[in-house]
Amino acid sequence: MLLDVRGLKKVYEGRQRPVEAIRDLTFGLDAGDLVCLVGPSGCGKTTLLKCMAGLLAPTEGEVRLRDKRITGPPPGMAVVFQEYGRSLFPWMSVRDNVELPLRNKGIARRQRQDLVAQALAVVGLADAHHAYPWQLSGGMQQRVAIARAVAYQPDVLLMDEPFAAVDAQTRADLEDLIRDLWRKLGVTILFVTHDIDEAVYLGQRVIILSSSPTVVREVLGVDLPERRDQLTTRSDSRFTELRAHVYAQIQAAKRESMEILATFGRAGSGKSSRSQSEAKSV
Amino acid sequence: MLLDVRGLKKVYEGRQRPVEAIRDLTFGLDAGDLVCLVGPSGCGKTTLLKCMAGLLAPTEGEVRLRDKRITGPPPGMAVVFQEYGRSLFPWMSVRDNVELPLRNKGIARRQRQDLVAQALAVVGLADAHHAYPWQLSGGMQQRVAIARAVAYQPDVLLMDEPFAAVDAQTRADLEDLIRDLWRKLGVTILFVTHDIDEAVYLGQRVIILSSSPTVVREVLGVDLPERRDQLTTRSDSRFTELRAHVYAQIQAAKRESMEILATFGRAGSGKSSRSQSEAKSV
Amino acid sequence: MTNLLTRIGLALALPVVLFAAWWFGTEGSDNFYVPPLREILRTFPEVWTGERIRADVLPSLIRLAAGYTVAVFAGVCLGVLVGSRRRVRAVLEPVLEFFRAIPPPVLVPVIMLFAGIGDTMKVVVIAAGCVWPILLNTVEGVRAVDGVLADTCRSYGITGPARLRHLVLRSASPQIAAGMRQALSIGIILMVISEMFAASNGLGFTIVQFQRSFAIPDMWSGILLLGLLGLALSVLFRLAESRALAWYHGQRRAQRGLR
Amino acid sequence: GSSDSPSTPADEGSTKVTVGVIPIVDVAPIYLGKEKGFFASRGIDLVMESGQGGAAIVPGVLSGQFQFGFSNVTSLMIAQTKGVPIKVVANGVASTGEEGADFGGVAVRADSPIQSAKDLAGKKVAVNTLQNIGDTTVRESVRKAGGDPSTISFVEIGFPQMPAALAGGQVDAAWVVEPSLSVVKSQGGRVVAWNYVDAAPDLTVATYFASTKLMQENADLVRRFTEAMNESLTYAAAHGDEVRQVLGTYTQIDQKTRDAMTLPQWPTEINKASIETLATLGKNDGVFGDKTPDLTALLP
Amino acid sequence: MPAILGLSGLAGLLLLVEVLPYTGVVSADFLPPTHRIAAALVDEVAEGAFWSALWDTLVAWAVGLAIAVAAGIAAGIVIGAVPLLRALTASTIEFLRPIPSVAMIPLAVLLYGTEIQSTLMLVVYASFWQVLIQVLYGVQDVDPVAEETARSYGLGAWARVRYVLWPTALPYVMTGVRLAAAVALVLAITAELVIGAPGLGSRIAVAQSSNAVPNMYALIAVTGLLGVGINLAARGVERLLLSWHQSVRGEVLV
Ligand SMILES: Nc1ncnc2c1ncn2[C@@H]1O[C@H](COP(=O)(O)OP(=O)(O)OP(=O)(O)O)[C@@H](O)[C@H]1O
Ligand SMILES: Nc1ncnc2c1ncn2[C@@H]1O[C@H](COP(=O)(O)OP(=O)(O)OP(=O)(O)O)[C@@H](O)[C@H]1O
Ligand SMILES: [Mg+2]
Ligand SMILES: [Mg+2]
Repeated sequence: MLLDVRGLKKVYEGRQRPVEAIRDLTFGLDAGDLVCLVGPSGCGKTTLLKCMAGLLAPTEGEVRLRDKRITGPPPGMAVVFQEYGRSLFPWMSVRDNVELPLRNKGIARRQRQDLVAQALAVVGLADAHHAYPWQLSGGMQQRVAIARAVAYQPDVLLMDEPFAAVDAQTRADLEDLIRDLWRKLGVTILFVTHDIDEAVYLGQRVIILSSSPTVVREVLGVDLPERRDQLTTRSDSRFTELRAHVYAQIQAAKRESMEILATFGRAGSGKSSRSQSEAKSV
Repeated sequence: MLLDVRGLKKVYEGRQRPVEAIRDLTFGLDAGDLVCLVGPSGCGKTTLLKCMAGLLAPTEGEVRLRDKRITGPPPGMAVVFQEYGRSLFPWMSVRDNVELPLRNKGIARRQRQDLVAQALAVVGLADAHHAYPWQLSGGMQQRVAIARAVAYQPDVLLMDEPFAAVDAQTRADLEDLIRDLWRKLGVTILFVTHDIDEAVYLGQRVIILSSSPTVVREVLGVDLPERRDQLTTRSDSRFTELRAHVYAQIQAAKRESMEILATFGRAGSGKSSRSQSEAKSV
Repeated sequence: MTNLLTRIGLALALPVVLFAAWWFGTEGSDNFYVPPLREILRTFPEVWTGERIRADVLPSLIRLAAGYTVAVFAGVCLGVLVGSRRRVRAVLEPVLEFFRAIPPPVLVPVIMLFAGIGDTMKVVVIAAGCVWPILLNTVEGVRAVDGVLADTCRSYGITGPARLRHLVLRSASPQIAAGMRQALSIGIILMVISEMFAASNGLGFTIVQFQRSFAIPDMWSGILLLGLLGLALSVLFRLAESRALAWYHGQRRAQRGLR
Repeated sequence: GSSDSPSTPADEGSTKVTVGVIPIVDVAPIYLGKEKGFFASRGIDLVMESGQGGAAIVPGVLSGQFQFGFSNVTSLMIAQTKGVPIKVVANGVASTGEEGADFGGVAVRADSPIQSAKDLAGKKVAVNTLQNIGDTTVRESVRKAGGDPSTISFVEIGFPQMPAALAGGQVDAAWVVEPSLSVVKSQGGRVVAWNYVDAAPDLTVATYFASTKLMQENADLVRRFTEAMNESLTYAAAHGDEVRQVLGTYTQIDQKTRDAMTLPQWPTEINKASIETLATLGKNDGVFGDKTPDLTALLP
Repeated sequence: MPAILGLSGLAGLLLLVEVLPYTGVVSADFLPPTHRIAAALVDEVAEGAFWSALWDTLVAWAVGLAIAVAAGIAAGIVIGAVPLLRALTASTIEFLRPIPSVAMIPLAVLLYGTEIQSTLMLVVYASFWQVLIQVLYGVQDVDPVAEETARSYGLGAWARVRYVLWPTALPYVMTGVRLAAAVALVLAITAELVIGAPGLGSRIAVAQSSNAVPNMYALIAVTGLLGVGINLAARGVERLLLSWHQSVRGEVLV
């Protein structure tokens, strides 16, 4: 087991009452796994990722990498943050943003430049080298963050909704890119997404989280063929089945804790808020 | 015609060479329209929205609202920004963030509180009133931004990928919420999205933009029944047709200008970057 | 080109109005300490001859440059340390605040005990005064480094000097620039104050001598020169800043669409 | 013309009069005189404001914030040559005129090779203000002792800092006045030149002055102030122990130093001859630029 | 905990001053050891005149600072928010800023004598610029996305200042106020020292010219401690007003 999450619990202590983001999570990733993580918004996916990246100390439990407890960011791990815009350095050009971690890794200049150019070309930003991140569109920024992670050639890659801001076509291309990377380089990938199709298309397994207080609801093995393809895989009947299953699970997860949203989202904005919170507490 | 975009062109003048974000866009929205806008990443959707909101001065052409040229943000228009995180004020609680525009509109205290509570409940954040935005997950932040726009009760609502960070189920709920708002209050809505299903499910029309230099590629009327429903509508064969059509259009749009990405995205990271840019210039 | 011209025009408009007001306001003045501006302008070229500039202004400027450099260096180093380590801040802040509140005129004699009465003392005085705005702003800038960026650096193993150089200093640089800009004028003021003690040349010394010897128009011409010096240095500073912070100003400008 | 300056005659109650002084030994008589009621009896309600030298006091006098001020003679002559409308109204303080027993002199460290005023040539000497009474009189001392005064390099250091500067070797010699002189002596310092004594016998060092405007508009007040001041000076000259006592009220000089220090002289007469000498010395040293002070306009 | 650490810093300083004279670096005559300064401080504190001097200084400081901060913030926001004004005033501000308050002493005395106004004039002149420049930089730091959000929701000029510009500039303003607070104290004391207006400064001047060295250091120490107190207060206000800011919230979590 490469990455091992054991009895993880995270409570944010704030000025106000503490927020229990994660109650109890236990799961593992073998070397070379590609696992997708889905769960309702606010259920603690980002929190989990940060704990696994060694950026956040768990309240209870632990994360182990190669059987060593993670206490700080381990080497060889790359993270693509959900807040892609804020994770790029506004004072550096796109190229420098991608190059910085490599420079830090001690890679020679020539090779670095090749890696950067390649990574940027691969995400479709071959002509944006000299732009600053804030001169790019949201989707382009996100792709820079992806390029940075790809160029870094990590052993473990954690991605937090990395394709949220790109268009359908680019998304499909990037999905294939990720699977390609994974197959060729044997990277271990944990991939957070909201897109159920994407989760099923990409992953060997899909971990479905419950809504807050968060536990693992189900770990679903994806028994689709190894070689996947946007057209054939997605029209596969097994794919449709899996997808429906995941959807139902998430729906159920949300239903359990958030009956109200569903009712109100449909019914429009009729009643006063008082009655809603009452409804909830019932 | 309520909103009229005429010969719009926008060039970003920078220290480096100028970037032509939009070449020439002409289209219109009638009062009570719900139009979805799709296009490749970086094609200028955000730029267009900002021009329409009076936040960015066009280089050429103009945007007219009720036959008056827009030179600054017009009253009664609400915008949900793509950079949802940064569009929330970190110094205000969630409630204050939603309430601020209302206070400014001169709505009485009681009614304001009702509106805020209702809007937050509707997006599933009934219990986050007192949290600060930076204490929320990405999806929750995005929903606060949506709640703010909803509570504002605008005549015109511009939304820039508003559901990018929320899970599938919430997304479905929010889609229904938007259609509900639109049918009940007669708001005019322009909705930017990358999700093609979403565009077809939501819109009366879908405007498909070409990739940069940007023009309107197609305006597609969505001839689905007025009453839509997540289950039945999405399994409608007409829906599948429309969605395939839009997908093909976007694919074509991207192909035209970005052959390379497709090839490289699939082929993985084999060749050096030099050869790629050569490939492009050919 | 026209852009540049309008900018120069705008920059000159208010000073011209103020100088006109000064000129006409003091035209018939018989107050000994408020001579007519005409008188001041007449003495200006007589007082600030080439020889004076070489003998008084230049040494002052050199001391100013030395003191300012020391202050920038010390302020940024200490600021990064104090800003990024909460413990260190808790220990050092009261001591620093203690010294910050002591006026230079009473501090100078104490500094003289350690640094003698030569140029070293004056440089130390200038540095000791300039360091505060730089220090405070650096501390605040370092404390305000964006959490997501900090996480990004940590997860890519960018630590130590690389983190300092690529993250901390860059992200705090707008605020450090604010501090450096404050410090510039404070440096000029302290240059004057330091030359009130144990000096035998310098711009401040000359102005104080004029004041003591009741050469009031000469004194005013010196004050005028100080103002011009401040203006010139700030223009230089702006140029440097707009280069160093191009990303920052560009970002703000680019995203501020209209106008 | 009309003015808002105090013009109440003596018999109509007292006039409030503000005097700008430097809080040093020299102005002890005015504090003593106030204590003894010499001013009150002449209808003057005296208030002392302390400033640090001419830069703070002269503008106050000119603007009418102070009615009278205290300043050394050289500064007043400089002001006069620059056309500052002021006039001396009473004597302030004078040198004792005694070699070895004056209230100010040029001191060196105990181990200094400097033995006499002549040896000061080519050395670094501290004075409180450049181009003023200190350096002109020190030059005269050196000149009289047969040295070359032009080779001395003067640096400006406040009296209170001189003992430290001397002890620290930052200057070779320092022109110090009481009470700092006592401090230097207590550390074993030697006085090698008595510059006031060398400059002129019974040198008038400082005086009280007023603006010419006040002299015209309220001659009576000026007259009363001068009378009271003279009475105070006389009393102070005769009652050294009371002077040492009153010093404790407006300075923080400790008892020991107060008892040990040399007091200056407080004659009522202004020594015109000595001031002329100072004027000549100052002129030779270029203190007045290319002008010559007009003593008849300055002195009463 | 931070209080203890802070005290340990100051204690270190006291210890250093205590031992310094024994090392021979300076003579005890010129920098007396801590215990003698402390003894002098006890003497000072026993005197009524000390307290009235302290009061005078504090009044001049507080009034001067209040004026400077109010004027600096108002001017800074107006100038910062209107680009034209900014362009118009830039050169004048840069011209006036480096003019030392000490050079204005004759002018102040001329106008107000040794009244509190002349101290105030110097205090306000010096500390005004500190606040102004900080506010100008703060206004410039407004996040464009936040600003655009406010504009698109039709927030007027005043509402934008109140709800967007002000909170963004607040961290800068706090630094400006902390800078100005110390500068105001420095100038209040310097003015008293040179002009002789009543207050701690003129007491320091008297102690200096009387060669009462321990008393002088005692008074200087009081000045420094005032500074420490002022900073403590400023930090308290900051924790209250800026709890949302990265610099404050970052510290609670990690
Ligand atoms: N800094 C914080 N302080 C307090 N609570 C926090 C903080 N960060 C996150 N939370 C809370 O922890 C919970 C989980 O947040 P997290 O960001 O991990 O969710 P997520 O699964 O990533 O959601 P999304 O899909 O919307 O991004 C949320 O309820 C959120 O409000
Ligand atoms: N401030 C700027 N300066 C220079 N170029 C810019 C700036 N903002 C955007 N651009 C360029 O304009 C083009 C369009 O950007 P825009 O943000 O409108 O795209 P978009 O359609 O919203 O993309 P996405 O779907 O990725 O958000 C991009 O090529 C981008 O690089
Ligand atoms: Mg998240
Ligand atoms: Mg966009």
